[in-house]
Amino acid sequence: MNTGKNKVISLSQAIGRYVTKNCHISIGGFTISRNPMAAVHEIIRQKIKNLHIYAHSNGQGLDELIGAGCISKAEIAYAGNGRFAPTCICFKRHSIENKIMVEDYTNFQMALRFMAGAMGVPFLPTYSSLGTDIIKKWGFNPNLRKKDTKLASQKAIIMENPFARTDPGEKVVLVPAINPDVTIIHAQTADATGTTRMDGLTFCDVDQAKAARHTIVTCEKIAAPGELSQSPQNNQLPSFCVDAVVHLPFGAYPTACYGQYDYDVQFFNWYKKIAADQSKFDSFIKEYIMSTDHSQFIEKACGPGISQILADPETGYSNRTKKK
Amino acid sequence: MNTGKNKVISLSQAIGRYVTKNCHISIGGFTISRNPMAAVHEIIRQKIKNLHIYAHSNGQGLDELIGAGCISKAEIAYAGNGRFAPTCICFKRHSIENKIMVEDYTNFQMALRFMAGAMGVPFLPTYSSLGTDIIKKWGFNPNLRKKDTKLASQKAIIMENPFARTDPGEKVVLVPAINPDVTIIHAQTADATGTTRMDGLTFCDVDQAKAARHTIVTCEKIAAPGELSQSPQNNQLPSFCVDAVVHLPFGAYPTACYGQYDYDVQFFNWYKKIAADQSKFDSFIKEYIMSTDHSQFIEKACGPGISQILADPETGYSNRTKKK
Amino acid sequence: MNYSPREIMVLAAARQIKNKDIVLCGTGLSMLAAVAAKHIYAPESTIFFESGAIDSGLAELPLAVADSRVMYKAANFCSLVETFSFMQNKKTGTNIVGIIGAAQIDPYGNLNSTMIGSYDHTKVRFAGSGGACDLSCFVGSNIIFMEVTKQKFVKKLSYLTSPGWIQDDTSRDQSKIAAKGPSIVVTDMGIMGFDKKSKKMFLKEYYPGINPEDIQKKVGFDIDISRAVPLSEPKNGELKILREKTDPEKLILD
Amino acid sequence: MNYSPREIMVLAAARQIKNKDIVLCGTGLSMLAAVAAKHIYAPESTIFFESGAIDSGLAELPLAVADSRVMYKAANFCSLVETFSFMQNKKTGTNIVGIIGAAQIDPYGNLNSTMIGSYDHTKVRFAGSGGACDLSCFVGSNIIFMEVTKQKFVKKLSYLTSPGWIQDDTSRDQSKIAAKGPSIVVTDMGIMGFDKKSKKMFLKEYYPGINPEDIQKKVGFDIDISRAVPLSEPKNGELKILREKTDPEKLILD
Repeated sequence: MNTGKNKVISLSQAIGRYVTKNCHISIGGFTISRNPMAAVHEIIRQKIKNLHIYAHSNGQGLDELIGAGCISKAEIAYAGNGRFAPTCICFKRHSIENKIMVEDYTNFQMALRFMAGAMGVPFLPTYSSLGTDIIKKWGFNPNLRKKDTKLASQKAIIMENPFARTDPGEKVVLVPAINPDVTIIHAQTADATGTTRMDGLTFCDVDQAKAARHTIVTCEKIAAPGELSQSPQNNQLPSFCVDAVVHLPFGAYPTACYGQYDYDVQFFNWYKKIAADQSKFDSFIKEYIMSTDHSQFIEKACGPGISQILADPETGYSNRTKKK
Repeated sequence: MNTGKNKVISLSQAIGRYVTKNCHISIGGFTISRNPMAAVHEIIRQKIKNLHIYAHSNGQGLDELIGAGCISKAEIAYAGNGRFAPTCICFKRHSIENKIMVEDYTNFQMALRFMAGAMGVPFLPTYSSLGTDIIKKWGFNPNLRKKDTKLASQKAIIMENPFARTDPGEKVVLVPAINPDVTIIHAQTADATGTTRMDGLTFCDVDQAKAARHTIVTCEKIAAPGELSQSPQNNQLPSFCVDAVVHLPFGAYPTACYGQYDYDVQFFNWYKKIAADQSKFDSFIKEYIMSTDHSQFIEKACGPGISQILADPETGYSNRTKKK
Repeated sequence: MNYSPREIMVLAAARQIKNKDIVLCGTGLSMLAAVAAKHIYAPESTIFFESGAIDSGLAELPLAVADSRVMYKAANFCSLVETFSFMQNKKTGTNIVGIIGAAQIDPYGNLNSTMIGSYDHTKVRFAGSGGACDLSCFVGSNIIFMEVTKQKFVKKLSYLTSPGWIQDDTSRDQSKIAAKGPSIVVTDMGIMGFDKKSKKMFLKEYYPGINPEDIQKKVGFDIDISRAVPLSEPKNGELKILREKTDPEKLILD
Repeated sequence: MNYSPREIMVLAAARQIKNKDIVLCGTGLSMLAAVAAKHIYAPESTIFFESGAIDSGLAELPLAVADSRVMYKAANFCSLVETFSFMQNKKTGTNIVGIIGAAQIDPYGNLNSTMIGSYDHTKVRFAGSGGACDLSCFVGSNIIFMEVTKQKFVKKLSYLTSPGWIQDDTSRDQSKIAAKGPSIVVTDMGIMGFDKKSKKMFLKEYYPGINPEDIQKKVGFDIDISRAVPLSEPKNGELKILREKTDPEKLILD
């Protein structure tokens, strides 16, 4: 935990300091919205491998990390990108080719697991997944779980509700807490102390940040000291939950950042073809990521198209219908 | 659950319809802040008795309901009113005189119990209260809990963490869910459909409302249709969580309503003396509550003093220092 | 007025929605059905996106549940835990209706949206449960929304992601799943229900111009078509609203 | 410069706070201590009210933790669950220091803020745990803040609301309480610590003009005063800031 009052550092410093080989990580966002893509690209750039990722529905960030060979294990609920990829493309190929190990949960269960981590408890209960293969089939077998003490000792546990007035009581499923080594989220605004404000839906980002041992916030804008205290109800993370703040305009590109810019439809349509072929994907990584920094990447991948995706201040997205 | 689109009714209708004898209730707010006092007074006015109340730290609302003899059982974490009453005064006397049964929990535990109710699970885990009398001493004994099936079957249960890698594992405390028959909260704003916005701290109000079978929202202001959709991030309750909306300016008086008015120091200083003597308290109830409606109560209890407690729009409270 | 299989499918699902319903939907056709219901049959129903937006303005069609378009003029934003808690909570859960798709369905309405093969030797991989399993466990009478093909309607699933009626009328009880199983499968050829006793899928209604026996041929298990009745054509007014109000840019209907 | 017992007590507690600390405090003297610490000793410490406000502007002194005065210009608002989760969560919990009062304390620093008598025949009733038990379970090295009287410092509690060291150096472990016990008791006469081995309270420091034996006389159990050293007088600068910046209206100090 960084308790200093100026946490602003560069992207390469933040990733280099907190994301190391074999780390367990989680990233914020949901499918094509507010993934911390610049940070994802920096992980790829720094060639950090053998990462374990926890995700509910991280589309694009998850897929690029997998495609670039950074991920060895994934605990997920959903790997899709809406209309652009019913199933994330690299994820699909790497699953079939056994290049990643996958453990499946439901969206609620992953959300509860992050919340358990945030709350500091070892598990939370739910009725979800009783009678399904999500309970029965384990991606990480008991032996692996025994050896690797960073994994939860069991995928999930069915127990009887001890408060039930019937015997036998109803059953509940306990899902184990997640405490990632690092969580990276992309927010619209943060200040130098780490106080963070997201606009629009926050998904699971708040619990993911609280659950992690270290949290990196990349943001569109750094607020002046005290500025965020004008409306505390809109700030989701207190300073003491955040270890590093990185100023990164367009840090979620090509995914959307509500109120700032939209997802880039052209990029996603292009990515679909690239991702379907590993050699094309490798060239993409080499040319677009490894030989650029963040602003060069934006320039190369979007260029003047950036004006097309800027958000309309009224709606928070780039108005398709107005542009016709 | 009321799924209609116009839920605005009168205070007496709302209380008469949802709060009945023997009901299990909870009220929003915290000590001297945003208690639904007008609704509390209406419960007293309608002479609804033998209520079971769940509270974390409801100061004034709890104390008046107890003083007026409406409560038979209370599950609480804290009954105090800050500087005005380290221990709530009627609560103290009625406890000693065995007029109410009390079950003690911690603040976190009561908050978790409401959250469990909101989440639809039978319990939530915590490490709080291990080794204390909060676990060992039960206000409602096992026999009573067996007979009265509206009570939780046990006060709390200690279990071993089934995910622990040591044997025996660490212990956790499971606290049982609360699903009140009715929760009443006071908000700054709601619209006719029930969408509700609280300004300032929300305490446990959101979970209390979600956990209840019926929720009544009293509010300072009714918003126009669609108005609250201008900033969804500031709305805490969706319409389908709310059964009745009651328009009640000064509905939290004498407690504070952030951004609208402050708590009334003069009232609280006076109440301290009144509440210390049951016969004086009985006269207060008769004169100030039973023979008034809400606006007459405000007029009688505060009168022109109301201008003194109106909130400064900048700070959200009535500036003491400026008034000197 | 001509109409496409997608259009009649969307309208058939939309007709299932009632005014009191809170409709949990994904994007694509299932969202169109929810939006069409609001415009045509159930103006007081509430659309709730799994990503956490309630009663969104929907000035433009979103292309993913987390699209910024679901955030504009919503009534509420919820975290993921809050969203699914509304389903698990019985007070609100009883009014929620999910519209869910999947990669595969079996005769009891169980769904696979995870994978084909064995779990440690994946042959085909799909996106995973997302919220489908949660919805199927918490909410009674969901609407399942799928196109009829032999690959999709199968005798046995490789992976049971979301429970339907499992294997008979008592198995949800035995698995201690509180909510009821699915009520209906809306397809591009007709509507299937589940037999009250056996909980097996049967053909309830088929669209105009469709031969029930053709449905049987495209379903990979025996399906009772003896009780099936024809569904009438969509009305011009319904089609007009669907086309003009729910997807004027033809992003999904085409 | 003259000073009152309350003033030296507040300053003694304030001195315990370090820059990295997140101070969980109630209202009254414990809040003054937290505010004084920020003004004098630990400008980078963070004040966190149990009601959910973090780093409040505190333009005026609040009279209760839920006072609107804690909401003005706060950095964050938390729900109660979020607030206490920050304590239970080890990442944030290790930097939290609670300042807690109680109705009674025993030699091991266990606290009673619930009642006197037997639990079904209450003789005296207090407000209850509030967050004190939670803080005592989750957070190591809390500061306990109490005036010395025979009624308050007792051999045995009627009700153990908040665990101190329970009854020896192993009992927190045996009860599986992860965090350490309390570090210090700040009173109006001096500061008590807990013996490393026995975990019994001993007098560590006494204020100028106080006789350690007078403290023993006012404490309802044997307390080791042999190790006690005198504390120096508060500096004029400290008193000046305390009076002018933390409670200029003398709402609490008087």
